[in-house]
Amino acid sequence: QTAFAPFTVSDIRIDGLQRIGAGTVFTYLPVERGDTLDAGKAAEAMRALYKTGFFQDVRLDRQDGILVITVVERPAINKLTLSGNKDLKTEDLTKGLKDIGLAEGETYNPLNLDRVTQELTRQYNNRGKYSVQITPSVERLDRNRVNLTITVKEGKAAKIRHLNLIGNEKYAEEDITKGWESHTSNWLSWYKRDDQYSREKLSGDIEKLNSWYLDRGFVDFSLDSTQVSISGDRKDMFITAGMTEGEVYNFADVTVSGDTVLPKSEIETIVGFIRPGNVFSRGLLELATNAITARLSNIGYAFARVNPIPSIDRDKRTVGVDFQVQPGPRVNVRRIVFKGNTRTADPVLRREMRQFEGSWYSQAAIDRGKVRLDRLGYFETVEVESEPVAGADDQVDVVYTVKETTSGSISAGVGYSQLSGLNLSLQLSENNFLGTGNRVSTAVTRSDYQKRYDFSFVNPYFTDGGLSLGYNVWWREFDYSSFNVAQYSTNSGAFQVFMGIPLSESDSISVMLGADTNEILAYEGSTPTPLVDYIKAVGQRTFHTWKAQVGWGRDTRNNYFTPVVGSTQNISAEIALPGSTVEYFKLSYDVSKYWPLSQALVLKTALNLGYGDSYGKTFTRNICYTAPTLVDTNNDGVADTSVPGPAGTDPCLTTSPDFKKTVTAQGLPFFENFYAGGISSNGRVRGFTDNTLGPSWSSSYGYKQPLGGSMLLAGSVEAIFPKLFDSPSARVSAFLDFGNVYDGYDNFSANELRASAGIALLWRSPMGPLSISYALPLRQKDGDQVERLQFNFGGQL
Amino acid sequence: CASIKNKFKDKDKNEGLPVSELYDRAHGYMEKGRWSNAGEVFGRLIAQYPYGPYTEQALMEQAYAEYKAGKHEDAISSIDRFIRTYPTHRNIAYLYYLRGLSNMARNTVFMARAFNLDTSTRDLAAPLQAYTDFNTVATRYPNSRYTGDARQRMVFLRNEFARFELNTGLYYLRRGAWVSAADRATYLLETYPQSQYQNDAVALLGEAYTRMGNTALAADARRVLEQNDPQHPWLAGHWPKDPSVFKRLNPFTGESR
Amino acid sequence: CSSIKNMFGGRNKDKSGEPAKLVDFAPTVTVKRLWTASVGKGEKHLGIGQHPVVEDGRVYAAAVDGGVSAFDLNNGGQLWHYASELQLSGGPGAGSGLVVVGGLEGEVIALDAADGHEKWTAKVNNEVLAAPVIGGGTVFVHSNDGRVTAFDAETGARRWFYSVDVPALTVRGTGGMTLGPGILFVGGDNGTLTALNVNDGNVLWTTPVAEADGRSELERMADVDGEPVLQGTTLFASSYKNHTVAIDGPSGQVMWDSEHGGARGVGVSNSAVVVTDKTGNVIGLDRNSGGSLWQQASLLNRNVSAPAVQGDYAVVGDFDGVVHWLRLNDGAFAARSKLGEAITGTPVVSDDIAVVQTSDGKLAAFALQ
Amino acid sequence: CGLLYRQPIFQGNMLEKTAVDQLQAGMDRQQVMVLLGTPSIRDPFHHDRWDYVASQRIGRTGAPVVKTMTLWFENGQLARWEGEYFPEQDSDLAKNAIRYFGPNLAKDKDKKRGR
Repeated sequence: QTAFAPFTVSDIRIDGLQRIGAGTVFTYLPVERGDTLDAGKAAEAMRALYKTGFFQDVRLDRQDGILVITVVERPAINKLTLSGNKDLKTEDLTKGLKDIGLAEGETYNPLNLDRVTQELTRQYNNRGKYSVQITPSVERLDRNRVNLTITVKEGKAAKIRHLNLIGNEKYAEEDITKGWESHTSNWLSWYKRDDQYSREKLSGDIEKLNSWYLDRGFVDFSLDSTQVSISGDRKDMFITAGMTEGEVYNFADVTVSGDTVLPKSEIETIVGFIRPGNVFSRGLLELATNAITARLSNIGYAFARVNPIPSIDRDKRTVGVDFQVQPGPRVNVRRIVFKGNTRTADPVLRREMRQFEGSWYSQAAIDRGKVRLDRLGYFETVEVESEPVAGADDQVDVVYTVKETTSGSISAGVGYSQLSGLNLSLQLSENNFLGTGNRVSTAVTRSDYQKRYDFSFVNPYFTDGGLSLGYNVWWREFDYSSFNVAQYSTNSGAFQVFMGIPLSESDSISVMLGADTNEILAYEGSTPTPLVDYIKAVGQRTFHTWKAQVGWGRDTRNNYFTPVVGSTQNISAEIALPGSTVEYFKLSYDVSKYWPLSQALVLKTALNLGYGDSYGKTFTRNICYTAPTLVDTNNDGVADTSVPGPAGTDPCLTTSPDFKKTVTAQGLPFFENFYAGGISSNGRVRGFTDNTLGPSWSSSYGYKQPLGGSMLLAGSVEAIFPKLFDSPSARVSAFLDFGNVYDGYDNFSANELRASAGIALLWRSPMGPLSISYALPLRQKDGDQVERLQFNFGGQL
Repeated sequence: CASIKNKFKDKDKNEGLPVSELYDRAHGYMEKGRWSNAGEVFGRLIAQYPYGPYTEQALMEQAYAEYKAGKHEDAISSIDRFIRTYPTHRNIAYLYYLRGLSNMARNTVFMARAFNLDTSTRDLAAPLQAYTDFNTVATRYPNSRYTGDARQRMVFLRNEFARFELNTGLYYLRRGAWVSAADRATYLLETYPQSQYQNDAVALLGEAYTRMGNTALAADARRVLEQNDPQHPWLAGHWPKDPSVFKRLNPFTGESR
Repeated sequence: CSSIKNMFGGRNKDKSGEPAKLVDFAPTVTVKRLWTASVGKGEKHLGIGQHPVVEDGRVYAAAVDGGVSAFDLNNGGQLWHYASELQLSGGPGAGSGLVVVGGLEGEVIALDAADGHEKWTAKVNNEVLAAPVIGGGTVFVHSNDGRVTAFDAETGARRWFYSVDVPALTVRGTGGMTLGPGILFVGGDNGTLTALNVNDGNVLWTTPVAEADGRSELERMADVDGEPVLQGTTLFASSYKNHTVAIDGPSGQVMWDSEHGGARGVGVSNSAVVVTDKTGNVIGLDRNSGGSLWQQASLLNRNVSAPAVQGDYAVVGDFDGVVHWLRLNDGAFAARSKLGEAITGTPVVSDDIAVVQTSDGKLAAFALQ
Repeated sequence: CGLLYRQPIFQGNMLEKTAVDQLQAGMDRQQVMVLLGTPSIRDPFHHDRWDYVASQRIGRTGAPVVKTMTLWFENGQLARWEGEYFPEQDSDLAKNAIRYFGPNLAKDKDKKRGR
C-alpha cells in the first residue's frame, strides 16, 4: 500500500464486490468525498474495512483524485458438518459455533476456525480427554463458497491412576479424600466417572483439603505443592499433594467490634457458640459471620459484612478472633420483579411474597418468598437476586427468576376390549390452570362396566390473605369394580365444598361440607355375604350421607416435588352427620418427615393411621326366606324351572318357621373402609397388589375378595438419594414399607403387619408425575397377592 | 434413527438447483401457506447462492416465513443476520418492524386468546424488546410505511406495561400495603405518562393516601383527578371494585379485569 | 437416538492408539539370559520407570512393594535384602559405599552397600521418583515438587536445597541427575538442564533442552526426566517436546540440538546417541553433529522405554515386557526376548551385561554372544 | 375473624432518632438523603415535599399503624419538618424475623447475595 502524499478525495470507487453491497461498505468507511486522505486516515479506513470481517484483502489506490478500494470478499460457508463428537452434543456445539460466527450462510473467517479448534481442545482437555485430535478441513466451492468439516477424535479420557497426599500425619488419606470428586479407579467409576481427571474437580477437592485442616484447628496448615502429571501416552494421570500440617490451635477470646446496629451483647450471644478453649475451626468462623450477617440482613442491612480478624499467639497456640461488623446502609426494596413466568400470572407469584415493595429489606422474608415459590410445584428452579438501583445506594430491586415446568398431568386414552367394549378416558389435573394458580382437575371415563365424571376446582387464594375455597362434584357408575376390591357395583355421586384457612406460615385448617348418595348393588352369590348381610340389615340399598370434615395440617417442606428438609402432618375427622342413612365417623392422621443426613442422602419417615366407626344405632333384622324349589313343568323328567318359595313371614321373628338368621349392621360401613397394599391406596405397602391386604372373604368357588378394614396402620422408611440423578425432575430412593388394615381395633395384631422393601423412581415427566417401584415382600402370609413391579401415574407423591 | 429420518426427507432435493427454481419453489410454499418448508428452502438457497439479487430477497422472505411458522427465535436471528450484512438496505425498516412483531408474539400463552388471558401479567421481557424494535422503526425511519402501525403498536404496548403496573398497585392496595401501592402508581405516572391508565393511577394514588391517612396528599390527588377525569368512579367512591366472587370461583373467566 | 448410538459406539476402539504388532526378523546376535530374580511386587502402573543401579559388580534394585535387594551382577545370587513396608519408589542410587532409596511419602533411606543395614533416614516433603545420586560425601535427592536436597552421606544431615520451578502440568516422573566433577547436573520438569555446585547448591548455569512454549498446558510439556549422560565433558539430555541437546559440561553452551527426543532419557555410545520419542520411535543421532542417522518406527505406541547402549547395540523394553536389541549403526532389530510384565525403566548396562527391571518387580540380566 | 393468619406487613422507612435529631433547616436534598435515606413517598404532584411514611401491621387483628414524617423544601433547601416515626425497635425486630418469616436459607458460597 503505497504511502502516498495526502490528497482530497473527489470520488470513491470500490472494485471486487460480489455479495456485499457498495452501500454497506460506505457505512463502515470513515472517509467521504471531499475529505483529504493522508496516510493516517488511509490506515484507519483499512482497519475499519477489515473489522467488518467481510474481506480477506483490502487495497487502497489512487487514480488522480479518485480513491479506488479493491477488496477480495471472504467466502461464505455453504455447509458446516461436525463429526466424531460424543461428549459435547452437536446441538450445543453448533449453537456455540454460531455465536463465534461459524454458521451456514455466514462469511468464513479462517481466524474463527482456528479459535474454534482451540476452544474445542480446551473444552475436551477440561473433561480430561487429553489425547483429543480436532482436525478442521475447508473445501473450496465455486461462487466463492466453502464447505467446513470439523472431525473430532475424542480418544479416551485420562484416568487417575495415583492420588498421593504427603505430609498428612494426623489424618489417614482415606478419611481426607472421602468427600472428594477425583478418585483412583474403583468399582463404581464406570458410572460415577470419578476417576476421570478434570481441573475443576481437582481444584474443588484441593479447597476441601484446605477446609478439612482449617476446620480442625490447623491454622498454619500450608499446601506446599500440588503436582499433576500425565503419562507419556496421555492415558493416565498422577496427582500428588505435599503439605505441612503444623500445630492444632484453640480459640482464645472472641470480641465484636464496629457498628453492630443491634446492642453489642446481642451480637456476642450470636457468636457465643465459639468458646475460648475449643479447637479453632474456619467453618465455625464462617458460621458465626453468616449468623451475624443474616441477623443484620433481616432488618434492612442487605450489604452487611463481617470480617473475623484473627490474632494468633504462636507459643500459646491460640487464636483470638475479633468480629468486625460493617453494616453498610439500611436498604429499602424498591420493586419486586419476576422473570421467566411466561405461563404463570404475576399475582400468582406476588401473593407468595413476604417481602413488600417500598419497605425495608428483610433477607428472611425474601428467602421465605423463595421457599413458598418452590412449594407451589409450578417451577423447576427459583433463583433470587437483589440488584442495586442505579443512583440510590440504599435501594435494591429484588428479582426472582423462575423456570416453569409441568405442574399437573394429562392422560387421554381410547381403547376397545371384549371385557369392557369401547372405553374412552380423559384425565386432566393441572395445579396451575392457565397460569392462574387455580387447581383444576377433571376426569371423564366411559366403558361398558364403568362411567365416571369428576370435576374439582380449588382457588388457593379466594381471599388475598390466602383463604382457599373449592368444590368438587362427581358421578360414578361402577359395575364389578376393577380395583380387585370386593365384587359389588355402585352408582354414587357427591357434591362437596371445602375451605382452607391458614393459621400461620405452615399450619392451616380445612373445613369440608358435602352431600353424597351411594347406591350399592350386591349379588347374592358373588358379593361377600358380610356385605350382603350389611345391606339387608340396613334395609336399603342407597345410602344418603351429609358429610362434614375438619382437618388441621402443617407443612414445612422446602420444596413440593423434591423436599429435602421439613415435614407434613395432617389430622382430619370426617363425620356423617345425624340424619344420614348410616351415622359414622372416620379419623385419619398422616405424618412424613424428611431428615437431610448428608448432601447425598435424605431419610424420609412416614406414618399413616386411620380409624372409623359408627356412632349411630346398630341395625338388626331377622331374615325369613325359603329357597326356590326346582320343578319339572313340562314333565320331561328334568327339573328345569325354579319356582320361588313363599315370601318370608313378616314381621320375621326368630321363631318364624322360615327364619334363617339375624343380620346386624354396625361399625364403619364397608364402602368407607380403608384399604392397604400397593402403590396408590392410602395404606401404601408396595410389593402387594393394590387394596388387597387385610380381611377378605372367599366365595364358594374360592375367589378371594378383599374387604378392607375400619382401622389402618401403615408407614415407611425411605432413603432418598438426591444426588444420584443431577436433574431436579427425577429422584431415586430405597424404601421399607409396612402396614395393614384391620376390622376394628380389637382385631389389631402386630404380626399381621405386612412389610416389603425395594427401590422406587419418581420422575416428573412432561405428561405428569410418574412413580415406579420394584419391591420384594419381606413379611407375607400365604394368600397375599404379590405384585413386584408397580407404577402410578399422576397420583399424589 | 438418523438414517430413518433421512429416508423420509430426502436431503438433497434442494441441492444443485438453479437459484431461480429454488426461489420459485420456496415462493410456491409461501402461497400455499406451508411456512416452515418455505423457510427451509430459502435457507438452502442462501447457503448455495450467497450473493446476487435473489439472496437479499430470500433472506427477507425467510425471516417472514419463519415468523409465520411461529419459529420466532429463528426469525429474529435471520433478521439480525440480514441487518448485519445489509445495514443500508432500502427496506431495512420492514426488518425492524418484523422483528418487533416476532418479539410481540414470542411467548404468548398457547390459548391466550381463547381464555382472554391478560398477557400483561406475564414475563414482559419479549414485549419490552418488541417496544424497542418498533421504536427503532419510528425514530430511525420516520417516513417508512410501517411507522404508522409501529407507533400504534408502541402505544398498545405502553398501555400493557401501564396496566401491569396498575394491576400490581391494586393488588397491593387490597393487601393493605399502601406504600407499595402508592409507589407503583407513582412509577406508572413517571414512566408511562399519558398512558390509558393515567387517571386510574391518580385514583389509586389518592386511595392509597386516603387509607394511609395522609389527607393533604389525598386531597391534592382528588383535585388533580377532578380536573382530568371528573367522571372517574373513584370520585364517587365506588372504585376500585374487588373481583366478583363468581369470577374467583370459575376457572374459565380468564382474569383481564 | 444418538445416546443409544453412543452407548454402543463407545465400544469400537479408535484405531489410532493401537500398539504396533511385532514384526519378525532374522536375529543377527544371540542373547543369553544370565539370570532372573525378583525384587517384590514392583510399581505396577505408577508410571515411575524404576530401574536398578549397578556399582562395582553388584546390582542394587528396589521395588515399590518389596524393599531393597543386592544381587551379584554375574550370577544373580542375592547378597542381602532390606525389607520395608514403605513404598520405595525412587532409585536406588549407589555410590561411595552407600545405597540410597526414596519413598512415595518423601522418605529417604541410606543403607550400607556391604550388608544393607540401615545407616540413616531423612525426609523430603514430596514423592521421590528419581534415583538419588551419591558422590563427594553427599547424597542428592530430587523430589517430585522440583526440589533438589543435599544430605551429608555420613550423617544424613541436610546441607542445602535448590528448587527447580515446576509447571502446572508435567509428564510423570522427576528429572534425573548425574554427577560431574564438582557439578551436579539436574534435568528439570520445565525442560531445562541445571548445573549446581556440589558444595553449596549455587546455580552454575541453566540451559533449556527444549523451549516450553505452546498454547495449552499440554503443548508446553517439555520434561527432561531421564538421567543426563556425561561423556567426557559433553552432556547429553533429551526432552518430551521431541528435542535432544549436547551441552558442554563446564560452560553450559549448547553444542548441537536435534528435533528428535523423548522425556525418558538417552543412550550414548562412542559414535551415536539413541533416544525414544513419545510415540515409540527409536531414533539414532550422530554423537558429534546431532544429525539423525536412522529411525526404527515399528515399535509405535508400544510405550517404549529409554534406550541403553550394550556393546554396539541399543537395548529397550516395551509395554508388553519384551526386550529389543537394535543395531547402533542402522537401527535394525538384532534380537528380542520376552521377559514378562511391562518394562518402563531404562535398562542398565555394566561390563556388557544389561539388567532390566519389569513393572511387577522381576529382574533379568542379559549378555550378548 | 381472628383465626385467619395475617402475615406481618412492614412498609416504608425506619428512621433513627440519632439521624432525625441531626436534621437542620437549610440542608439540601442530598444531605437529607444521606441522613435519612430515600423517602418512601415522593408524591409526583409535590416536588418540594418528602413523606417518610412507615406502617406496620402485625398480629391477627387490627388495622395497620401508620406514622408519617413530612419534610418541606423551599427552593431546594429544607424549610421545616414535622410528624412522628416508629421508635428504635431493631433488636426485637431481629428476634422476631425468624418467627415471622422462618429461618434464613443457607448462603451458597458461589452466589453473592445481598449485593
